[in-house]
Parts: sequence; C-alpha cells; structure tokens
Amino acid sequence: MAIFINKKTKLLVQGITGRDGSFHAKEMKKYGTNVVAGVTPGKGGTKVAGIPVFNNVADAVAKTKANTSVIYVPPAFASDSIYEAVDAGIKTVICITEGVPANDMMKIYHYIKHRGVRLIGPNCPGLISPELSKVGIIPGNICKRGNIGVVSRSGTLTYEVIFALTSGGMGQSTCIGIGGDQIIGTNFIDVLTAFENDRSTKGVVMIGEIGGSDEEDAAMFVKKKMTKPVVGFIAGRTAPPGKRMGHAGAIISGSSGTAADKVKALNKAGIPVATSPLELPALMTEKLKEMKAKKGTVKKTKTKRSTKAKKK
Amino acid sequence: MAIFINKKTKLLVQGITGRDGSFHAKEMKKYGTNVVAGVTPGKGGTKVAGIPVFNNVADAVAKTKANTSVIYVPPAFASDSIYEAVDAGIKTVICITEGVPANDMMKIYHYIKHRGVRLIGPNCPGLISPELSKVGIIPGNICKRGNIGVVSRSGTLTYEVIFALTSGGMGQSTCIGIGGDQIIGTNFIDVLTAFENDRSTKGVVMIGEIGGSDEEDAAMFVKKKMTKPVVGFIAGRTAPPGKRMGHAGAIISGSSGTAADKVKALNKAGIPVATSPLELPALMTEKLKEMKAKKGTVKKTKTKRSTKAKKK
Amino acid sequence: MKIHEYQAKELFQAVGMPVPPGKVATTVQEAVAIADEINRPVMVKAQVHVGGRGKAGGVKYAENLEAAKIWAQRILGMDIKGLPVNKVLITEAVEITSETYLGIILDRVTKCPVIMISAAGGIDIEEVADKTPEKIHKLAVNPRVGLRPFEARNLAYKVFRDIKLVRQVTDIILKLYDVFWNVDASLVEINPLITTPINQVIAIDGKVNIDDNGLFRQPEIEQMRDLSAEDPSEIEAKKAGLTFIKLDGNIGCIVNGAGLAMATMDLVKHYGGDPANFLDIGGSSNPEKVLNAMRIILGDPNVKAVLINIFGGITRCDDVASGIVAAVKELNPEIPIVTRLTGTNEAKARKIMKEISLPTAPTLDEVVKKAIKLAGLNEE
Amino acid sequence: MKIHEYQAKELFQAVGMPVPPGKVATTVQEAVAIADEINRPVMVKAQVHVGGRGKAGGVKYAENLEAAKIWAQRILGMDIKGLPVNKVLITEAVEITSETYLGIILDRVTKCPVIMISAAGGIDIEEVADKTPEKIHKLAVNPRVGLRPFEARNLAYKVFRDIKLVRQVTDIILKLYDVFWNVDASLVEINPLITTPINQVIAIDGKVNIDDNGLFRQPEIEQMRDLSAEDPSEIEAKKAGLTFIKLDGNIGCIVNGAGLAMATMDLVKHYGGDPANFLDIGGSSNPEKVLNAMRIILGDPNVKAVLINIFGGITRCDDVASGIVAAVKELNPEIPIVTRLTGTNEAKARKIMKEISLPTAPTLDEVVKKAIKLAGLNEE
Repeated sequence: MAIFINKKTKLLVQGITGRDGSFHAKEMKKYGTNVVAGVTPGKGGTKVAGIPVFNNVADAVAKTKANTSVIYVPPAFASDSIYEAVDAGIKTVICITEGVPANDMMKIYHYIKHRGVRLIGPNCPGLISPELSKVGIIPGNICKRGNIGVVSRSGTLTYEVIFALTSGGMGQSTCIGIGGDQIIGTNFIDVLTAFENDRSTKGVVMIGEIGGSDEEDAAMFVKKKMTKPVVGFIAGRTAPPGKRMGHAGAIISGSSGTAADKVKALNKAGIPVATSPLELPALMTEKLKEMKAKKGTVKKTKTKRSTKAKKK
Repeated sequence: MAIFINKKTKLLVQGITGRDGSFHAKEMKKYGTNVVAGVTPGKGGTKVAGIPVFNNVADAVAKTKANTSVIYVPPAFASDSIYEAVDAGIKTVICITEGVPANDMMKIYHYIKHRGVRLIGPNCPGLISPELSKVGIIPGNICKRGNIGVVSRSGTLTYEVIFALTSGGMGQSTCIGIGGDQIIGTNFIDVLTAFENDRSTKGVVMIGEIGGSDEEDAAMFVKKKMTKPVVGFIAGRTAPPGKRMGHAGAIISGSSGTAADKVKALNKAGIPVATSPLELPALMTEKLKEMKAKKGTVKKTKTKRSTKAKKK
Repeated sequence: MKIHEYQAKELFQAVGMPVPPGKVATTVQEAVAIADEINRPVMVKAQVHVGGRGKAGGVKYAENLEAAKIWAQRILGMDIKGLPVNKVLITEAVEITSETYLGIILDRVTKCPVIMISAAGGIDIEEVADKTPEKIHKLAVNPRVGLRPFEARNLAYKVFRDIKLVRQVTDIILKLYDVFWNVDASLVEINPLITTPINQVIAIDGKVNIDDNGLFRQPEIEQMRDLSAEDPSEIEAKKAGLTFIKLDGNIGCIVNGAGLAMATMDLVKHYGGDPANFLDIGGSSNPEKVLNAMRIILGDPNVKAVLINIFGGITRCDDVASGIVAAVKELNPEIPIVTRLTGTNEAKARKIMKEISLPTAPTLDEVVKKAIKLAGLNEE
Repeated sequence: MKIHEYQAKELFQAVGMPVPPGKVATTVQEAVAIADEINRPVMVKAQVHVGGRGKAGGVKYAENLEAAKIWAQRILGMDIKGLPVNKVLITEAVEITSETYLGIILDRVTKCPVIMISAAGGIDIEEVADKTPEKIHKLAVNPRVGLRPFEARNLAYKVFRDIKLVRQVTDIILKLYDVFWNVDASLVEINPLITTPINQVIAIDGKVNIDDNGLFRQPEIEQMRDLSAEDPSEIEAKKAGLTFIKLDGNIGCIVNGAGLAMATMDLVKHYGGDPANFLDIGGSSNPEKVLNAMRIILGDPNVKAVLINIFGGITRCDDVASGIVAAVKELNPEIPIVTRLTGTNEAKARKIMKEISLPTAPTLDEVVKKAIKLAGLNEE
C-alpha cells in the first residue's frame, strides 16, 4: 500500500498562499491528494482552490484532522513551521523549502527524534505514491502505479529516473526525494527499511550523488538487511574535485565521497549501478529475475548468490 | 528503610578538595556514609581523608560504582557538575551549592526530567537517614534513628526541628532539606510521596516558609493522598511584606504567599502547625494517637475524622 | 535585584523593541532640557523601586515645558512609600487606543518561564488576575527549547486580530523573552503595551527584576544597581555577604539561614519582643562576616539587646565564635549579647567563647526569651 | 562560503581566544609596516581559499624586516592552485613545543556538530585520520543541549595532562564551539593549536567555512566575502541566483537541480563530449535567471554548443522557455542550442518555444548526444 503517504493521507499545506505553495496545492489536489487545509498567518478564513486556510496549524488540525503536512515557506521560517506542525500533532512532515540553515535542522532533528515524527527533507521534492497521493512537487504525469520504490538524494534527477522507469514500463509504489542537504530528516536507510517492509514494493531504485557517505552506509544496509533487489545510480562521476570541507570532512566521514568510490561500494553490496537513468529498467528486470531464480533454489544463501551472479 | 539514601548509597563528592567539600566529605565518612570517591579536575590521583579523587565523574563512576553524588562546587560551576553526574549515570544527585542561577536550574530540571534522576536542591542542606547514611551538611549528632520523616525548604531551621524531635524522644527515618530556591529538583510532594510509600516512616514533619505556593500545594496533596499523619511549621509569620515579584508574582501563583495563608491552608488539610519547633513532638504524638484510634474504628473515613478530631 | 523603568527600557531598546523616546533626569534643569528636546507633550515619571507610584502622584502628564518643569520639581525629591525619588524619566506622551498586559516570570511550579498576556492591561491587572483569570493567557516555555515564533504569534493572536498588530506583538514577545533569558531576569513586564491611533505597538512602561543568583555573570546589569535607591545599611550588609533587612524593633538578630532567622523573629514576636532586623549570615561562615554583622546591628541606636542564634551545618560554630570574640573586643558593645551556638564544631566554639563571657541558652525558645528579658532590663 | 585565515582569527579573537598578534596586508609596504609594529620575527602567510598553501610556498618565516619584505614580495601576487594571492597575513612567529589538531564539523550521520581533537596535529592530520584514526578523539555534541564545560574538559584531558593546559584548552574548545554555532559554520578548525615553552596555548592557524544556508542571518560574515578570491563568472552567477562552476570543456550546460546537472555532465563525458561548466538554475524558476545563465555561458569563448536540460517540478518549463526566448532574442547566439524541457507546464513551454526554433530531444541521452554532435560540427 506504498510507504509514508497513501489514500489515508490528509494533507495540510503550510505557506499555501505563497507562489509555490498555492501552485502546488492545486497540483496536488488535481492529482487526487486529499488536501484538507492550508496555513498562512493573517490569511485565516480565506480559501485557496477551495482549500480552507487557517492562521495556525493547531486550528487547522483541530478542524480538519490533517495528519500530514507539506511546507513551502521561505527558509528563514521553515524550521518554525516544522516545529508548529510537530507540536500540533502532525506525524508526517515534508519540507520542500530549500536553503534551511543546517543549525536549525540539527536542532529540529533531535527535537523530533523521540516524538515519533517522520520528517522528509528539507530541500527535497517530496514524494508520490502513484494514483494514491502526491505530496510535494514531483510531476504526477511521469509516474505510474507499480511495484518499484524510488529513493533519491536529488530533486530533478529523481524525475528523470521515474520518467525512465515509466518509459520502460515499470510502475512505482512510492517515489521519494529525501533531499540533498547535509542534515535531513529521513535518510536512505530509513526509506530502504520502509520499502523492505512494504508489501507493494518488489524492488528499489536508489539514486545517489557525490559527497558524504550515505550511499556507502546504505549499500552496507542493503547487503546485510534487504531481501528485495536494489539497483542504483550515482551522479557526479565527472564532477571536479569541488569544494572540500577542510581536513575534517575526510576525517569525519572516513570516505572520499567520490562517485567512483560510491559505485564501488554499491557494486560490492550487489547493487548494479547504471550509467544512464535509461538503463535502470533493464537492470531492475535482470535483478528481479535473479531473485525469482534464487527463490526457486535455496533460500538461505540469497545475498551471497546474488553477488556471485553479478560477477559472472 | 528510609528514602533516597540508605546503606546501599555509594557516594561521590564533587568538589571534594574545596573548603566545604573536604570538610563535609570527612564529616560524612565519619558518620558512616560510604563515601567512595571525590572529583576535582586537576586533582585526580590524590586522596582526601583516604577517599580517592578523580579528574572527572565518568572515571570515578567507572572505578568505584558510585550511585549518588553530592555537589559542593561554586555556583558558576554547579549546573555543569550536575550535568556531569547525570551523564555519567548517577541517579541521585544532591546539590548543596547556594547561588545557582535559576535559568541554569530550569534547563537542568527539564534535562533530568525524563532521565529518571532524583535531584535534591540546589541550595539545600542535603539529607540524612540516621545511622544509615548522611549526604550533605546536616549535623549527624542531632539526629536519631526513628520513624518520623522530615522535609523542609529551609536549611538550618531543619536542624532546629530535628533537634527538637530528637530532644522530644522522636527519632527520624529520613530528614531532607529540599532547598529554598525558586527552582528545585525535588519538591514537598515528591518527598511526601516517598514518605507515604516508605515502610519505616510513620509520620511526617513538613517545614515551610513564606513565598510561593508549594506549601499550599503540598497541603492539598496531604489531604487527598496521604494516610500518614503530617504536622507542620511555617517560618516568616512576622516577616515584613518584603520583595514582591511585580504583578506577575501574584498572577502566576494565585497565592499571597504569606505565612498566615499557608498556616490556614495547612490547617484546612488537617495539618496542625506549631508555633515553635519545640511543640512539634507533642503535635506529632497527638496525631499518631488519633491515627491509631481511627484505625481501630472505620478505615474509610480516615481524613475526615482526623480533621474533626482537630477541631475539638 | 530591581532596576528602574528607564533602565528596563534601555534593555528593550537594545534588542529593537519599540519604546517612546525619553531620557532620565536627576535635576529639574535636565528634565526640562529633555522635555525640550522631545518637543512634544511628555510624561514625568518617578524612578523608584516600588509599585503604585502612579497612585502616589509620581507619574504626571505635562502638556508643555512649563508643566514639565513644575512636575519635575514636585516629583524629584518626593518620598514614595519611604523611598526617595532621585530620578525622573521624561518620555514622550503617546496617544493610546488600547492597553495590553505582557509579562514573563520564572514559574516555580512548571519550572519554566511563563509568558502572560491579557487584553485587560493597565493598573488593575491584579484585579483581573484575581476575578477573571480566564482573561489572562499563559504559555509555559520549555527552557530547553526556547520560545519559537509560532508560539509567540499564537499568543499575540489571543489578544489581537489584525495581522499587522499580531506581527508587531509577536516580535515584541520574542524579544522580551530574549531579554528575560539573556539578563537572568526573574520577571520582565510591560504594563501597558499600547497601540496608537496609527496602529503602532509601543511599550510605554517596563519592569525588569534580576535573579540575584545570575548577577555574577551580568556585569552590565550589576552596573545598573542604583545604590541611592536602597537602604544604606542593607547595602553595607550586602557588601559583607550578609542578607539584612532593617525593621523597627529593639532586638538585633544574627542568625544563619533565612528560615531559621524568620523562625527566630517569629518567636521574638511570639514571646512579646520586637525584632530590630532580619539578618542572615549565610552558608559558608567566616569570622569577618560575624564581625561585620555585629557592626551593622550595633550601629542601630534602637537595638537594646543582640540575639545570636547559630545552628551549625555548613556554618561552623567555631568560626562564628571567633567572629563574636573579635567583635566584642573591637566594638566593645554596651548592650547585652545572648548567644546560642549549636551544631557543627559546637564544642570548639564553646572553648573560644570562654575568652569573653556572654549569656547563653541551650534552645531557640530560651535564647529568645533571655534576649527579650535582657532588652527589657536594658530599656529601663 | 569560505573566509580567510585572518578573518577566522578575527572571529576567534572576538570571543577571547588566544591568537598571535598580526594583521593582513595587501601591499609589500603594508606588510613591512605590520612586521615593524610586531617587532619580532614574523610569519608571512598567503591568504587564499585553498589548502596546501604551505607546501606551495605560501607560508614563510621571516627573522627580520628584510626577510619579511622579501617574502611579502614573493608571496603577494603568487598563484596557488590557480588562485591569485592578493593578501598576506603578517603575524608573530611563536615558538612551538607541541601541535594539536582541533576542529568542529557538521556531521551528516549523527546530525550533530562533532568536535575532533588530536595530539597528532599539523599538516599531516589527514594521514593520521587515515592510518591511525584512534589518535583522533571525537565528541558529537547534542545541538539541543550545547557543549558543556565538563565535556570540553574531558576532551582536553584526552590530549593534555597538566591542569593549566587543560584549562586553557577547555576554554578554547568552548569558545570555538560558540563560534561554530553562532556564525552558522559548517566547519571550524585550528591546525595547529600550539603550546609555547611557557605553557601558553595559542591558535596559530584558523579555518572557518560557513553554511551558505545560514548566510542570510549572518550579515557580518557575508561582508567578509572576498570577491577577489573567487572566479568572476561564479560571482556573477551567484548574484543571479545560480550555482556555477567553470570547467574546461566546450559544451555549455544549463540544468535545473544539482543532481541532474551532474548526471547530464556525466553523460556528456560518457558519450565522448566535454562539459564547459556545471550550472544549476535552482528550484524556483524565473525567466530572468535563464537569461542570466545564457549570458554567462555564452561569455565563455570555449563553448561550442549549449545544452539545456530541464525537468520541471517546482521549476516550470514555461518560465524557462520564456527565458530562453528572451535570451535568444537579446543575445543572438551564434552557436547551436539544444533543448529538452519536460515536466511541469511542458505543453505551455512548447508553445512558447515555437517563437524561436531550436533543436530539441525527448530524453536525457538524446539531448546529450545531439549537443555533442552539434558542438563537433561547430568546432570544424
């Protein structure tokens, strides 16, 4: 039944009267998302495309029972909007806003950690469970209901991958952009765990990019914990060395963060990596076949065999 | 078996090499408290009266399994010492230090709230479970093992009361000074709850003073939840109006904070209030007799009867 | 510690809160010069550390310079509830369309700063709190999280509807919280926070009390201390590390611990005497402190006997005894001194006290009774 | 954003951290005057936003004024890894008895600032991290709690034993954390933090990187931006709200989103081409941004073809199309422009694009291949 959002999602749009907020509120509604309320202080009592607007989140939740919130407010106000949503009892918060200071996000992360809140983003395109619900800015028309999960650190590159999957006849269970910032609420491993436990997902496409060691950590997780096939894509193979974070960057992550190293780590974990997004459907088909073949044989040696199979 | 401290208490003294710390470490040891370690940064490896000194609490706990800490450091460092004790796993912290800023204590209070830590003080004389353990500065020689619990917001007035009890032939289970500051870790109700649940305690003496509404709240608690007799003393009947906290003080507490009002509230809850500490043993004896008498009759109407008895 | 309204407004202004233009004056000439500079009707406001100055005639409206001069003359040097007015704040008189109460206080129960706002602002706020507490909106701020803009905005919405006013008030609440936290305040208060006919929100009064325990890290606030507004003997006591409040009786009291000091005074009264003061020598004892305490108490001509009641804990009786001996030798008191030293190092103290022979008593009640008796003899 | 060593040290000094006396100079004359003022042997240190300046000859010891002059002459105007040296820091040369590494970095994994300290400080710290990571002591600071003195002291104890040094280092760690947090840094680093023969602890180097997302609330830091130390076309791009990095190839790329931009460049390379730049027009689109992007790219004489790849989400294809049309009309480009606009408002975009007729492609791979082909034709 998809992950994080589905037919039960009752969406609140924070910053609904802004340029992006109002545009995407309409887009989400058009797609079929149950958009129940919007919030903009001072605009309480008005409507946007028929959606009632409130002065604050607590009122909106009290009146509409919203259970999910998407945030389109400017970066200086984004963290306050997240706090407001969380304090009003919203358990799934998607922050689209780009440019939120990392200090704010660190404090937010440790605030929500023990409160059972799922935060996606910031600086992310949101997520879509095709034909069920769309929260964020991923274009709905490129998606198709199916059983492939997509998780990505990038924004538009995610669309490119979804487009490739749909073009290749491969529908999606849920597609998530987790955001490209240093500090994000939900990481690869969180999403992979959810996909692993989601019955409607049969395989996962993971899209990474240079910097940090999240892809390496995710690869390790896939190898150790996942039974479903994962295929990958890494952007930035030809990127210039770029900005380094002093000595400390390398010391802290223990990883070079280059695309080459990430591809190596993924391959080592049995995750094939595509050169172009267009190759992904074929890679996934192959992996799914492998899995099926394995299921026919011994069940216990799954991961090992999968790696061996790749080596051939 | 007394409350908060007993024979199992393994005490750490923070600030053990200071004037007060070293003096009282010796006093406590002399009294029979199991003082296992001291901490003063830079003095690690030395000893005070045979007690090993460490540079930090984590080391002290690792080496000595200390489970309780008493703090004698200057006010500017007191909150840091509490954090250090809590982070090292100490579950009972007694802060003797006077003059700790309220802002620091507010932050501390909300830090330890969910960590299962019992903080007593600051600006308190500590506590003593006669013949079992003494933590803080209450003179041991005025105490005597028995079954009366003593709880007080004052320091030296507590000693006066203990002295009066002992002189009147009434021993104590545990005597606690909770501290006179605005923000304290353990309040009357916390201690009354512990005494109510402590088998070795048969009756409680509660010593309050002007300001705030803690005594009124405690009286309400005694009336509603306690089966054991409580007698009281309130200091400040003749105090000048003193410093007021603007309008807000009265607004927030909804109480005048005067001694007269407090005495009234206590009497209303069936708690007799002594004029001089010397009267307390007699008041307690009377209350204990009443209780015994009641136990002989119907059990359900306890509190009501107790109040009536007083009125006679 | 209390600071004056003009000082509170300086703190407000430093963080960008709107206050009317104004300055403090200590002379009539200065007051007139300030009023002239403002060049509009002004308020002349007594700066004293006591409430109810308005009702006492310490706050006046002056239409023009002449009126400002007259009021400054009358208010400077006035006595309000026993305190002399040495300073007046001359500040622009602003037109008021509404008065809101806004305050933040340290709350013992929630262990949080609690923000209070009420549309029923003005001098009768206490009555409002008493009779219609539902008109006061409260928010306990988790001190580990701090005040967040949405919380401040939701509070502002309790009193205002117009988003332009809500925004101004939200900003003021956030800044007032910063002031509260950053200066180690125990109370900050704006009563009233007003709106003007052109929808500006302005703090026309300001009160800030500081947590004495925080003063060691607030050197700038400590410098705001107005010694001229405090009792000289209390200042002297503070310098000596003592807490001292002068009263009208004739029995000087030296006690360790505020609770015991109050209990001692209560018993003095109970047994028919009259305490001359509250004096707490505090926790850590040293002989010097006791010497200073004696000096302050003997400086009061009303005092007919001195009662010293020490129950040693962290205070050591021997230290106190040394102080008493030194005081007796140095000050040669002509009035009786009754002592009771018990607790920590009591035996040592007894030895030291042998050098001078003062009347003693074994219990609180007895030392009180003896002091009253000796004061009576002395009186005759 | 990066700031120079001398600016980092200004931040350190403002909170009371010990740094050797020194000033920045842009001319040899200034440099000599500063050295004269210091009146002791100095270090002449190139101020550039790149590591390894020591190995590149950008840091020199000058025993006397003459030496200082010679080194200032050599270093000012030097080129270090492609960046010109416009400024030198002249700072007292202090005697070193030990070198410690101290840094604080934003950690993606723990979501905390992580403090790192190592006795093996100096230029080879990366090797230490790689080969003997156990020599680097780390502490993740809960950002909701902040760094507490006992934590800083325990870290200091990992490297020092003498309590006098421990106290100094504890204080430096606490202050460095304040700097990190208060300026919205993503990294602060002192390498090395040294001890002197008289047991003083001093920061003789300093590095501070700022989280770009925090800059909007750091006006003082923003003013530290040294435009002379950045690529002019990158500055122009930043002003226009674009992220731009110049490269050596001949295919100009305009893409929305960093990930897609990199993927596009990867494919250009994969299919045998060579990207001339990285350019991300960012999220919210407006036609002006696209016009500016075109202007920057067409300003590079190496560019033989322009590839525009837009996958609309929050970016709307029609906005981009309007920008392209405006750019073509205004700039009259003589080189081929290949476009692919898909996603949000794709249909509207197609209508707008009809006004000019540019080659298009339906997929990423095809638009890349077409751009390479056209660039090749253009080259010949």
